[in-house]
Amino acid sequence: MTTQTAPKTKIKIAYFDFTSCEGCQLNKLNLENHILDLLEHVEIVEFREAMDDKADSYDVAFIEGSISTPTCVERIHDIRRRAKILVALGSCASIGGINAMKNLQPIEDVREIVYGEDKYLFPTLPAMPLSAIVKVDYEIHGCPMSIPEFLQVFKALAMGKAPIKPDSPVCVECKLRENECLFDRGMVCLGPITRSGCDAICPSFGQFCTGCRGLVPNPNKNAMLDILTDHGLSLQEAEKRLLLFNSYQHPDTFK
Amino acid sequence: MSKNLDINVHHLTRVEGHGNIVVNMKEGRLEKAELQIVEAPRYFEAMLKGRSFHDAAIITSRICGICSLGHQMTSLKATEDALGLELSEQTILLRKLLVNGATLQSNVLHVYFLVAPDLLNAPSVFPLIPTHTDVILRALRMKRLANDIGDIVSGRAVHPITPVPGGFTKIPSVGELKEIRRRLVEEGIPDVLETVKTVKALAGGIPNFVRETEYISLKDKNEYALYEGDIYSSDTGITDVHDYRSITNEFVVPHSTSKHAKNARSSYMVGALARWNNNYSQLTDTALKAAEELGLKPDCYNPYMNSVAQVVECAHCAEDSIKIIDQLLEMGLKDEKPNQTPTKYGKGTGSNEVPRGILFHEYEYDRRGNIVAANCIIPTGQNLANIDDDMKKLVPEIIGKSKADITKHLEMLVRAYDPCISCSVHLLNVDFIDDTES
Amino acid sequence: MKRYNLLLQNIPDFVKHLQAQGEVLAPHTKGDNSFSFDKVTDANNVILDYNRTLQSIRKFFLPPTERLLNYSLTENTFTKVEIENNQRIFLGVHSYDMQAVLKLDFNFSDRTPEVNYLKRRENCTFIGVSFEPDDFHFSRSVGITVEATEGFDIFLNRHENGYEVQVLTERGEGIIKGFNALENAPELAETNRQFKNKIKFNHNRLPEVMEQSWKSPVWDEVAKRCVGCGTCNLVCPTCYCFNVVDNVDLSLKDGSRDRHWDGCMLNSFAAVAGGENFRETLASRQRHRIYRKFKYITDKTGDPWCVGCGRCAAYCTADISIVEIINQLSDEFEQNYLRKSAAPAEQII
Amino acid sequence: MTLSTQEHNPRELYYPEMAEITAIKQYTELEKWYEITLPGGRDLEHQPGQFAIFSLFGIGEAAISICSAPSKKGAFDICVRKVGMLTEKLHQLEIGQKIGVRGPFGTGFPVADFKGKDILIIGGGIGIVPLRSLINHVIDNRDDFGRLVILYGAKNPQELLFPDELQKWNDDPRIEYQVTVDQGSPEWQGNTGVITTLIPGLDLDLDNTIAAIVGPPIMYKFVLMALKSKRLPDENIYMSLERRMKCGVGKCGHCQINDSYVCLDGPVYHFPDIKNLPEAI
Ligand SMILES: Cc1cc2nc3c(=O)[nH]c(=O)nc-3n(C[C@H](O)[C@H](O)[C@H](O)COP(=O)(O)OP(=O)(O)OC[C@H]3O[C@@H](n4cnc5c(N)ncnc54)[C@H](O)[C@@H]3O)c2cc1C
Ligand code: SF4
Ligand code: SF4
Ligand code: SF4
Repeated sequence: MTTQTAPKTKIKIAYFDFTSCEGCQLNKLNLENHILDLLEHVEIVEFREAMDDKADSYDVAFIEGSISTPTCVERIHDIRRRAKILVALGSCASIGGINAMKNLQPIEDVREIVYGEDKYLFPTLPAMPLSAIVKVDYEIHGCPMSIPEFLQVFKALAMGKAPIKPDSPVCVECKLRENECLFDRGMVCLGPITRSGCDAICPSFGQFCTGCRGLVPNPNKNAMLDILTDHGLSLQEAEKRLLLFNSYQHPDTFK
Repeated sequence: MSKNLDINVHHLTRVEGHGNIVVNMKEGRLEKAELQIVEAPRYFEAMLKGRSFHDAAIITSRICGICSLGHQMTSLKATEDALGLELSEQTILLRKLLVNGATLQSNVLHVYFLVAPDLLNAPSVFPLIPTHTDVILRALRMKRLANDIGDIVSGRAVHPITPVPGGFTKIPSVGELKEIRRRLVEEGIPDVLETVKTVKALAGGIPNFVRETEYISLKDKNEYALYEGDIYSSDTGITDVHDYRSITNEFVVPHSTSKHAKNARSSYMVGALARWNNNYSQLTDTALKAAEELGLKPDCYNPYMNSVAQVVECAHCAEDSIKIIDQLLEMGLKDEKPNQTPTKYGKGTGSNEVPRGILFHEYEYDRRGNIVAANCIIPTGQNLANIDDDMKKLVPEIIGKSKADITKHLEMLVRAYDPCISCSVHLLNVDFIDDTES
Repeated sequence: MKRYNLLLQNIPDFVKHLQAQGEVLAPHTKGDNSFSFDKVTDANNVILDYNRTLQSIRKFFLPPTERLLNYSLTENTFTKVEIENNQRIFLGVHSYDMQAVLKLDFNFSDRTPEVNYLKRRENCTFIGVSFEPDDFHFSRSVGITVEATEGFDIFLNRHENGYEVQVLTERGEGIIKGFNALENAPELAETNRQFKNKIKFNHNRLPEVMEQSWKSPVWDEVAKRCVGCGTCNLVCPTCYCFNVVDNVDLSLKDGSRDRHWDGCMLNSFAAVAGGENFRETLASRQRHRIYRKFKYITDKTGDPWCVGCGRCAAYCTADISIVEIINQLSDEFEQNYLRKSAAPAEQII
Repeated sequence: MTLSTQEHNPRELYYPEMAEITAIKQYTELEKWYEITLPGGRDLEHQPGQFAIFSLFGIGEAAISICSAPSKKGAFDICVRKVGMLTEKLHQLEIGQKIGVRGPFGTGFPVADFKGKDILIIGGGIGIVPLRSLINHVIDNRDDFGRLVILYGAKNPQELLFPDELQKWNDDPRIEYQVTVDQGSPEWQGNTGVITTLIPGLDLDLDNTIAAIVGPPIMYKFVLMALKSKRLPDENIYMSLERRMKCGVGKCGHCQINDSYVCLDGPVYHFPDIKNLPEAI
């Protein structure tokens, strides 16, 4: 009997990168144990970091990095036109991530701090997630993108179904793993309002959640700030911690 | 011989980040030979301002996913220097183990997936999977092992989790370390030896090009310097890490979003070849044997040999990791908490050898432990001027070749440096501009 | 009932005696300040003196993630999953956690008895241990004393030099047989440990309080502080809601249908496709959580479905205390309903 | 204390039975009708209003109402709206392929108690699906019941389900059938307006009329108000509710409405039983 839910043909995929550390791509290359299995289901048609080829169209484009220059804007429109499904890979692409921290300061100051009087040589825009410019079909969160989530989305796409989008907070995964809560170890953690899907990897390794996967839908930010200040941060420090990866969502970023 | 040449490699592939190679020759006179860095600027120094010392390494590790461990280590060292945080011996050993793992990982990735296709005339590693399955599986196995060192000790090889100012948030278990040791002995070392054979077989494809330059790296009295040491220049000798600015002398050039650097000459080189030239005698025996096998000799002035030096370092890192694990097991692992109580506030500098060369971070902290000023100097940035100088010497030497050949030579040259463009902002592209009959 | 005396120094031997008869699960230290029930590998690591484990022993009957069935996508067939029911001895269980297991027994055998849970409950022996109530425990307020022995086969009641061993069932006798380092002991004086944390009203009045609390402002007040992290659900020993997801292997040939713990405090717990969310606000979710513990099942069984372990408060990231919520609702009830009917306060408490 | 579980008669609740798709019709862009045959043509033995849980391996499960009457033998029908993962994949299946079935679950309409009564069907959108089972039951046992009044509302004419049957209902002299759409189209000649606009004009024998209501969540409030103003007694009203559902057997907790489980106590509810449940409507 033929398979009803398994894929029938290889899907064509392409990888692109914008302003980012390329850690998500690398993280993907780090799928050593899985990479040959993955290649069973896909044909990689474009991937600048690993190969010379270029392609005209793709079933799925995986895109890493934020939009932060006028050239980025042109390129992402072009990719969107060629891609049936566009997936944002990692925090930079899905929520602006670390890059968006620069948006918190007036852009001229930022350029001055880094390039001094030569600042006018390099044009820059506020750092934005892809969704600020084009329609994004799915997002894989995390900095770097979480491998379990990548595999989950990848498998769903290969099977032609919509991936599940995790919308509960990291605390849930912490509880499923029976981790000691970091607040009980005197640390402060963003897990309560950060989107899960990473398997609570940071708390499981004793480090606080930095919020790299973005916030859950309808986060109770004020309650979170109260928690952080109750645990010793000043309000300013608490906000800064919250903004580490989530500056793009902050109302002050486009002053 | 064509008198006019115009090469323009836009967004060079198989390097990390975005860069263009632009070479422009008019009537036999080289007008331009440069690596343009077009990566979007990221402004990390500005982002760091006002952040807590807990966040500094979290942020700077995001400068680059490939060198994330290197940035993290350097950042932690700068913070610890500034805040006067003492480290335990265990912490230092675990960090050295991590640095070995990251170097091994990065060198394997570069040699197998980015350089090897050039030597085999393939556009990427993917077509090699069916034809060279064993080699690819070996490369994947080595990368997995190297990454597992990262996963076990630091929680995650990319953007590591557990290393924090003053120590680690979680210590690996004895069982995990023993398992890594077993794999290093049973797969790691044999795979490295096989790698040496593979690379030796391909070494004929490495261009023979020589240009003497200044080599800068860390140097330590006790060991092959990757994590600890002073700055050493083959021209000017030892300099204290705190005086790094006297060595790097950064300057902005219009064709690069990444700053350039120079010391005694118009340019200098950092990375595996610089480390080899400066510190080869401190490598492990297996590494030295590998070097001999591969024909890498001290004071090697061929930048293409950087990839070979990386292979030699793979042997060193694997062997040295076994030593470190033995030392840790002998000491007995302690469940230590990180030391995060500052004894002072002020300026601090950290330096580390990352796969692509020497890296510097410098921070200044206020009395609440928040950053007032920050500066990061990245290896690829330091190499850029040297790459331009290499191209200037190389192009006239190979001008008789076809344009495609010249382009390939240039691309290979840039790749040999294993440039990390995200680091330097994100870089690379060769632009040939050719308006001759050729 | 037989009583013996077990000296502290003989505990490791006692654990070894148990290990000879089955898998022993007991509290161990976890992290800096926490405890967890785990399989005993070294008798010396068992901790009998602990405040509470992060997760109760429900995790052994309703695992955090559990495979419901395996399937083949290529064949479009499934295979059943074997459910383990080997001999297990739970050592060092507190009375409230035992009560929670009895409650889950009810939930999983009521109306549609579920083999997955029930089979895992076979062949279990429970050895209880007393505890010193801390700031969060309030089991007394829901009718469970420290020394409550219901459900246990053996109960260890702590005294100065060791434990008074109460052998409560035949199974308990069987387990203890052959362990010689026990002394016969006279009955301990009634200990009846005191709780600092208390619900104001007798628990049998709480359904009545809840009856009047649907529109209470307390829900909104709590919702302001709550981040909706679901911790309170996920650590509660009487919570058992779950989600089911299909997971496939990377080969895309085989997979499994798995269930994992879920919680009614979480965003999409009551959301359906199309966007309707039947419990959209944190206030309505808080109310549902509390009603699950003190009204809905209670109306049917007569018992509170909270066992007073204090976990939801102890681990709440926002320091929200269930006892405070109940007491605020009770205060409100007292003011709005009882004062009016002028009933003397003593009768209520 | 070990539990002697045998006395509880524990059951394997989560294993589906593999059934075959034996017929498919596409009604609208989003809705498809399927005939499903259990192994050996065994009857599902459901009551009108009950549902089953359908599954595809690798995709998941979903609760779907049975829309054929129990009198249909050897197979049963469902009608599925494509809204997400499972329903989307289900729409791609073809005749002869197999899907997993668990059930039937939940309460049905107590048709035995309806004998001799007038039946008023009020279906909004996809709510007509579970009602079709009841309608067909009444049609198949026509003499057991009084009047059969069907009010059916949809967003627009293209979304009307069971088009062939609608025509039959319309033509059958013993069925009083009225249909309305929220938004008409140029070809549409019938009523436009929400379904509640059809209620005031009804002439009902109040004590002898049973109303069965199924529709989207917001419809209930308005229909109930309209029926209340007609003075139809609450005891004569039945409705079917929908909630998120993961197990279908009263364990997973998702479908709870206050203390009631839709999968066990519903989906068909007698209105008096839920009118005091604040979360119900
Ligand atoms: C008693 C009952 C009878 C139903 N009868 C029918 C019917 O006859 N025809 C029909 O087309 N639909 C019916 N539904 C709705 C149907 O169950 C959902 O549309 C379906 O679950 C969506 O699944 P999905 O995987 O395609 O959607 P997705 O969007 O991929 O999944 C939606 C998520 O919500 C969950 N969910 C659980 N219950 C529901 C629910 N009731 N509605 C929406 N999402 C839900 C799903 O499991 C999943 O997690 C009925 C629902 C119930 C409760
Ligand atoms: S450690 Fe962080 S993520 Fe984990 S439970 Fe505590 S607050 Fe939540
Ligand atoms: S644990 Fe606390 S903050 Fe989290 S959902 Fe429960 S009450 Fe809200
Ligand atoms: S509601 Fe809170 S106190 Fe009560 S049993 Fe659950 S976790 Fe324990």
